Amino acid sequence: MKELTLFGMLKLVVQRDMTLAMRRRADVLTTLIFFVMVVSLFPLGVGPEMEMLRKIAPGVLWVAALLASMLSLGRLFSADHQDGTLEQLMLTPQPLAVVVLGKIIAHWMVSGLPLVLIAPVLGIQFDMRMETLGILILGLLLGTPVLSMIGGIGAALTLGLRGGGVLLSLLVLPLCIPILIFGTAAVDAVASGLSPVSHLSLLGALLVLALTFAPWVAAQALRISME
Amino acid sequence: MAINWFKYSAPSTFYALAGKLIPWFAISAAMMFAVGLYIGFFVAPVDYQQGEFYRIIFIHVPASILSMFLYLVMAGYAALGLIFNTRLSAMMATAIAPTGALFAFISLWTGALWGKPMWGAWWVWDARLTSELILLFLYLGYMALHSSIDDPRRADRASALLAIVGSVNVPIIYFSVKWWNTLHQGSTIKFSGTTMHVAMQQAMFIMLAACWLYAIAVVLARVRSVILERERQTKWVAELPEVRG
Amino acid sequence: MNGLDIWMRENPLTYVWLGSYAFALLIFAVEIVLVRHKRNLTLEQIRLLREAGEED
Amino acid sequence: MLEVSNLACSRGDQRLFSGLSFVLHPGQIMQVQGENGSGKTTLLRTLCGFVSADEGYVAWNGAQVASLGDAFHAQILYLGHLNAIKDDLSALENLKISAAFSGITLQDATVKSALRRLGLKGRELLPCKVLSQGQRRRVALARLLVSDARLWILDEPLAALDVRAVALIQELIAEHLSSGGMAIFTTHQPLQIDSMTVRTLALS
Repeated sequence: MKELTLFGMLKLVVQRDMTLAMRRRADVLTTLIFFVMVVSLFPLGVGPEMEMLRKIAPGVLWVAALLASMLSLGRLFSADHQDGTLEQLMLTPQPLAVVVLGKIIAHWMVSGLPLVLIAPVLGIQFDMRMETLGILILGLLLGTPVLSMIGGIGAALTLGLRGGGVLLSLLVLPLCIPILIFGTAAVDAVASGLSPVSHLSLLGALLVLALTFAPWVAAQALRISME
Repeated sequence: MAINWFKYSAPSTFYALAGKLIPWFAISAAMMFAVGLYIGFFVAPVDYQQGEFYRIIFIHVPASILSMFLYLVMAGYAALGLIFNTRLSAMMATAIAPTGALFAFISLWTGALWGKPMWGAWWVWDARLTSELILLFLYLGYMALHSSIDDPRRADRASALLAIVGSVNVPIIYFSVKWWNTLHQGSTIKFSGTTMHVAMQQAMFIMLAACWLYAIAVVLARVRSVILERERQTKWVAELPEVRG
Repeated sequence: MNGLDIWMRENPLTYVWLGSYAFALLIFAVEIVLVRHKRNLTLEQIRLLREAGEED
Repeated sequence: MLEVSNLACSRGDQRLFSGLSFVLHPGQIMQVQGENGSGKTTLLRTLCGFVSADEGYVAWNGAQVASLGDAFHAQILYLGHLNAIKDDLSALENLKISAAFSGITLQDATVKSALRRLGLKGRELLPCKVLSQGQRRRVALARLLVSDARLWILDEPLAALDVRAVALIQELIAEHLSSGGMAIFTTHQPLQIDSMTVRTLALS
């Protein structure tokens, strides 16, 4: 009964964080509303010409998703840090990277996945065509987890610092640029009649890369920040 | 001949060594600048396509090269400090960052000045300029993180980790920006002739060397202050002639 | 073509000199001043610390 | 057996303690004393592995903790200044989750009886945010009842507790020691353990 597998641990952390997130549904909604608002501001800023909106739609949705994920990242570790549960999580008999991965997965499920799900509605606002919309969603589905992973490293590094939120964005946003580029390029490729496969597979490669290294790096960062 | 590297990795020894080396680096940097500028402006011929404007490369290219190399050197020192827990390498990493950021800035500035006569715009989203801008962001992030952590040990270790993550990302960023650039058929800074005139090459190399020497001198001078600050409680600092004053 | 453009084409060397080289050298000068200033500041602080320590 | 040898720790550039050595055998308990800022909490956090020591080492049953890694975590229970309970979860959920993290699956009945023993009967299913400070501390302390860790590391376990709860904690520690456990703690209040000598370690 003392046996706790790696996967068991991962499941446990994800379950715990999901339960906590469900108890605080307002936080989840705030991120989502922020995303919708930022995206809706663009037509007001650049004018309602459909041709123009269709052209900028992928970029707008991606940048808004990037900003929205920055917004929610601050909470990734800080809530657990403030009430002392983070120390207990560090004392589990499984590697810390597994705990971190679990937290990042849960974070993505409550802050990344809703964005992906609502993106089609916003895409229609921008008069995007069905096939481009599909690729946009696919790109977001592959890319937003990577944003959460890279963001997890930033969140661990800035844990407990004054002005942590702004600092976090400053550190993480430059590192997210490749995701933005490949995500929007995939949609552009479809729009101009080309195959998006290469862009999407690059996004997939980045996801695999992030999955392999990011939890470990974030765990190291947490250890440094907890000292 | 075996050199005792560990001896020089002690902050007190390094402080004295750096103090002796700085004037040499500074003087040779000044001389190289003078020679490089002379060759660049008076010996190197006018480029038949770009006219006199091409002479910006003698500062633009060395600054770009240095800003990138300094980031790698910084990440290298940061990694050394993180893995072997050597205090001096962490101090070196923090001392390199501002100089690297300034070189990135000079590279951007001169790139913009070059762009205006060439393409009629101060800023073009050229792959190299864009990467350079992102590199500047990475430097700024590193410095912002380091300065917002009060505990020097945590500051060193956290920003070291960031520098390493950043240096892993730099090739990915560069590649993605290049890809993005070709997709959008943007303009690229290309040198008109396939072969550079010998004098142009000489000027470029001498200016590059001058920038290196300057960077080393400034970084050493800065690291001396960092060493003093970190070691202020120790006996050897108290016994320094400049402290006794 | 505005005024700056015309001036730039007429005086390319001045443009290159003032815009790039003088600017870069200015930045170097500022950096050197800052580094020296920091050194003086650090030395001053250490002296103050020592004096405070000796009075105890 | 916990062995600390020639341990030195610092915060910033201030050395907190150095040359600290002691051995804690099964059934033994030790109190860490010292003024505020003398490094009591840092010592306990070093034992947990949160803080890396400047010099010296911590060993568990003859093996250095640094080489044991995560396996050592199963042997210890750490209770810090903070209660490490989630305000949005109930006492029952909090306890079940924290036990699960150390690899123990608990039945609701076991958890309820543990909470009842700490005087939280009828409050098991309330979210912890409605509980008082002392009651939250008791939820945190209920972990002592359901844990099978050999070494308890307790930072100010008696803070915010009333007399009755203090007596209970003393009873719990005595039970733990008599079954071959070890404990190291800090406190501002005197702690009496029946038939046990409490060793003290003074940090200056």
